[in-house]
Amino acid sequence: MLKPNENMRDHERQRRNQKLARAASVLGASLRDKIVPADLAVRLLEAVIAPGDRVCLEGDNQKQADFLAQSLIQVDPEKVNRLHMLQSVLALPEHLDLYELGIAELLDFSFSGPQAARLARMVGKKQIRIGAIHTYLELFSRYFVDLTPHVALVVAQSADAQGNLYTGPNTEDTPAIVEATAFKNGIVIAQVNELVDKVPRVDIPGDWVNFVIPSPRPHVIEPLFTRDPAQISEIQVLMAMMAIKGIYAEYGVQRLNHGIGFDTAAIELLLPTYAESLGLKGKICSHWALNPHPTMIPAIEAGFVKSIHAFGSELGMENYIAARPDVFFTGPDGSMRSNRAFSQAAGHYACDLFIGSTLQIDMAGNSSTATLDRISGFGGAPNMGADAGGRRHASPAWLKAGEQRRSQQPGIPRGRKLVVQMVETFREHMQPAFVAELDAWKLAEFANMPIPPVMIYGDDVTHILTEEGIANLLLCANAEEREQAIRGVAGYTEMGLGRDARMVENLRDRGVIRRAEDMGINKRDATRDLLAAHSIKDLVRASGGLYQPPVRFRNW
Amino acid sequence: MEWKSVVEQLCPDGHEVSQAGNLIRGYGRCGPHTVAVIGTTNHTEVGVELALAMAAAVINVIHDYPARPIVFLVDTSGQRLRHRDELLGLNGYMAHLAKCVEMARRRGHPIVSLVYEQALSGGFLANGMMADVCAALPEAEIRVMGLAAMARVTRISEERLSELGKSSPVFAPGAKNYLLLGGLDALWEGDLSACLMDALQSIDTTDHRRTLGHERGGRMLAYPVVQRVLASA
Amino acid sequence: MENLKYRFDGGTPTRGVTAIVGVLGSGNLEVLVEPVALGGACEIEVSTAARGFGSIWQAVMKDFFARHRVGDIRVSVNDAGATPAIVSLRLDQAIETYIAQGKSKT
Amino acid sequence: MTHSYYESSARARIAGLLEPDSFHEWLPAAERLTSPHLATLEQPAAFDDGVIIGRGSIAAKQIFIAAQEGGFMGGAVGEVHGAKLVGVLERAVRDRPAAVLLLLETGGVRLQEANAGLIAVSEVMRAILAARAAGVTVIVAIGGQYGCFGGMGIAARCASTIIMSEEGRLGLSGPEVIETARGVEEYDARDRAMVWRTVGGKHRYLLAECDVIVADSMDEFRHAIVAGIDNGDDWSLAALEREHQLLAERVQRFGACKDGRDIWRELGWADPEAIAMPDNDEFVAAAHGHRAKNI
Repeated sequence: MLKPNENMRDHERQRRNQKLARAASVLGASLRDKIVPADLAVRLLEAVIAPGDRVCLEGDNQKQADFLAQSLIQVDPEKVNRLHMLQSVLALPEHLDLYELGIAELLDFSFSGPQAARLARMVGKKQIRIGAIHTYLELFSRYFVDLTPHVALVVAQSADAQGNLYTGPNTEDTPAIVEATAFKNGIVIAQVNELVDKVPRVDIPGDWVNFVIPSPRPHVIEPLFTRDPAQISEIQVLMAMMAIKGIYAEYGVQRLNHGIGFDTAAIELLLPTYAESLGLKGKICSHWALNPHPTMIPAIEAGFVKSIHAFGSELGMENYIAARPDVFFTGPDGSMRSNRAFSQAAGHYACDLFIGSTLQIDMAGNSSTATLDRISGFGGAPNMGADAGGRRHASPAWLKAGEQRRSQQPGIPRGRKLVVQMVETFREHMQPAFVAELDAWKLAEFANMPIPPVMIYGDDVTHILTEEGIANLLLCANAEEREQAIRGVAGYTEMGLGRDARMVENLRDRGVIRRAEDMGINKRDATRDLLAAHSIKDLVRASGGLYQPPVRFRNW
Repeated sequence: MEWKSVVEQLCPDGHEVSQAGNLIRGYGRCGPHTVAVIGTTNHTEVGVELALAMAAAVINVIHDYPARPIVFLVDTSGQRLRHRDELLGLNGYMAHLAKCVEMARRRGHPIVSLVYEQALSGGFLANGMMADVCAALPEAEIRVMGLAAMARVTRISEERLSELGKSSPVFAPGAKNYLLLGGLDALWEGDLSACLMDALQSIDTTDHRRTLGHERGGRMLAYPVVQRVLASA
Repeated sequence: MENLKYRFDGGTPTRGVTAIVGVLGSGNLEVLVEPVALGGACEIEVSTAARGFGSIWQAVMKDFFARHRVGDIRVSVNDAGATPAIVSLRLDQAIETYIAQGKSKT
Repeated sequence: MTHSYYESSARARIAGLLEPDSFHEWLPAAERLTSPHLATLEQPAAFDDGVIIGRGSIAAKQIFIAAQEGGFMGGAVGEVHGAKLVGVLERAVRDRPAAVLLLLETGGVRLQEANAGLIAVSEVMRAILAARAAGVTVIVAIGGQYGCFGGMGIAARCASTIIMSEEGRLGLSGPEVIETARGVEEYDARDRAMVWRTVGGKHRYLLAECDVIVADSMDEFRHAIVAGIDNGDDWSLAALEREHQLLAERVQRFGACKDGRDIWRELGWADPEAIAMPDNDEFVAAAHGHRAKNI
């Protein structure tokens, strides 16, 4: 006689076994070991996905399980419907076609970059229901709590007949997804670019994988982190100088994460020149949680960098990474092993500083990339750009920031992560970066969100850096000072023009606001000549010819 | 108009002009003059082969017929828009043709061109626009690019461009506008051979187009600007 | 297109040689500085592709004059949507070039 | 100040190439010779209409110079812009400088001044040839971001000598124009590597469409310009006939090639892929004997 709880346990397992039996009968002799021919992909999906299933479709801001996405939209909505989709990133049109076709109805996700506008339109027309918008770490975490996938559709570079997967340098989200699915009665299907006798290394063990489909085309992958040095402006050089001298050197920042914009690319390219000239080599920027930005090559070659752990890889950087196993995490095959979940955790807990750009900052220091007509989500920035309340180990930068905080708000000694927002006061087309109210409020109202989608909360931000200077919010005694400190670097935006000039001068006297000249930086020195590379080609040369940029970035 | 009928009207005293592909080549007699005829037809695009063939024709005239006038008959939809022609350096072939025309001029060949059908930008620069006298039939179409394409590139609406075209010859296509701007010496109507003989009487080997544009009120700055450069310290 | 004019009185007459700085390209501007007897005033003319930013230009120019307090000069600006940061940078470069050229010529 | 030619403005190029303080500008910005047609279209008009002209000295030789500013409307030629170029060239016929130096960076005809722009480009072509016929050496340098295209690509090839950097591009129809007209299968303008294999400095040098290739630095350009002045010009029927022969051979030899790499292979490069990366000196050395003949 079975006990009731054992009955429940068996239910899930039986359900999976029924699905696998259905798949076996549909595929018949076409199934060899775990290999399913591409032309049977749709039938396989119909066999293993039941109405209402939670389906995780892999895809992030770089690699995409695009063939499986294209197959999923071809299933018969009579058989497969009401799906609850789990996705790190909505990147492909198919990801939203699912809802128009009546295949899926509910979505939990993290980031939607390229589909943000269409997603907003579909939410407006009630064609799609959003469960929640997460950070990457939150979404991965929920896979292990209440959003465990019934079926995971993942992507890898190659596989063998036993289903061992090789992801190459773009391992990214795959381990987190597969682990949650495979160990909780789920089914894992992988699309691969090629079948091999023996994978170069096992990134996902074969007994965690149920089916492998050789894709007719290599999966889509985006070079998201390549910034052409030719496009860095002299204003960005000036801001980078302030970041290095006014923050990195000031706190002795050794462990950090950078955003992906041109502002931070400028910092990377100033390390072997400007930072070196200040004698900072070895004193700052040794350890990174970072994608392999091509603009890091000169700093790596100059001996600035001791280690980089990456969320994902970057197209064209493969050979360079393989040649620098002293810096990057690489496998026995020579290629990098990335892991988004671990790198996000590293960025949150092991880094002393996050610096990145944003679209809008309000007078409390809250920042958001939300605009009215786009639901773009969060990605990883909120976890990078947040003080890690659970952190206990100390470092000089962390302690100094904590000390500065306690100078204004006494409390028990503890440290503080440095969270820096780096923005020009106006973006292109004269869009102000400083606003009275974030567009996030209106978006929340429009999309019926419980709270406005704030990327980084004001109380997590320690510094705001603009071309006008640095506001150190740690040193502000109260909300009023904080607001004036922000206005004091908000330039000619309406918020900046509305400053209390006397109070701003007082804050400057106290070092809460620092201008370039206060840091001993001559604005005339802020020229592109300071950049360690002026073009993509310079980066290739710095890499000794190992970096092979995608054709769209080349001019030779 | 068909090139044959144009040639017959230009050279009523007989001609030996033939077509090979889209190239027209030969000579004709017009009153006291024997003129070399070189041209294109079928609104052809000018690619490397055609530019080279026209250049060969010019060099041939220079060699074999000293001082013989050259008449270019222009009908082209522009330079050939092919990757392959760009790969081979189409601009170099066009420039070569222009150099041959200039060499002919310097060696005493009067150069006349007649746009009898269509003339577009790149295809026109290297021959027709190199002439001492550049003329067009009144119905000929001359332009840089179509109004729609121009609207797209300049981000100015087509309506606004055609509106502007009414008050200024700069914006809109058309032979009349090129006349006003000095880009054409004359529109030829009626007795074409008389027009040609007239042109051959009044050859001026200096580039007088900015003067014409100024006199005709279509291009008021080119002339004075050049004068000011010449007069600067 | 929008044309804006500003005049600041009470500057120090500043000798120099006509200077031009910058390029009228997207997100950029060109600044021309010329010596003109204006009784110590500084006159500024702006021609900009972006409409509706008069108050920002006013503030940028006021700060520019406060920084340099130059008189007897005319500043002419052609703008293609530059941000205030770029505008301020170019204005400073233009004045510095104007003064430096004046010194090298005397 | 940057030493990169590519990154410099037109004014910075003049300052970087000529002897210090030797440049005397004609019709400078203060003259406000702006385009009336842009004013009609309510578009901002540069004080110098995007081209700077004047005289100066280089290696103790008096030359005339014109520099197009690619940042302003892509260096496109309008009525005033073109007339300034023509003025320099005609003045050279009268005053006989050691050379006229044209620093070209242009997309060709300024479409906002369509008809006037086309005639202006034609006038520049004729003025270049008239100057050469009168014995004035005309040197063209191409190494800016916007390349040298359209009718000005033809005008450039009317000069005595062309100096390019690898970053420079020279052609007639730009990639976007061909892609728009014929589709992405004909010419993928986003494939920048392919674009450079078609119109970039190294390909143009191997094809002998430019005479000299230099690294992207003011010093290198200056040295090549001085050498160009010393070499002078050969405006003769014989030279023209040699050019004709070489151009005819080019069509025969490479007419069926689909890609720059096919041409390079035909020129004897064992590994055409290896052409992109070497620096300029290495490339020029390797190109010896593997380059189309120059007149």
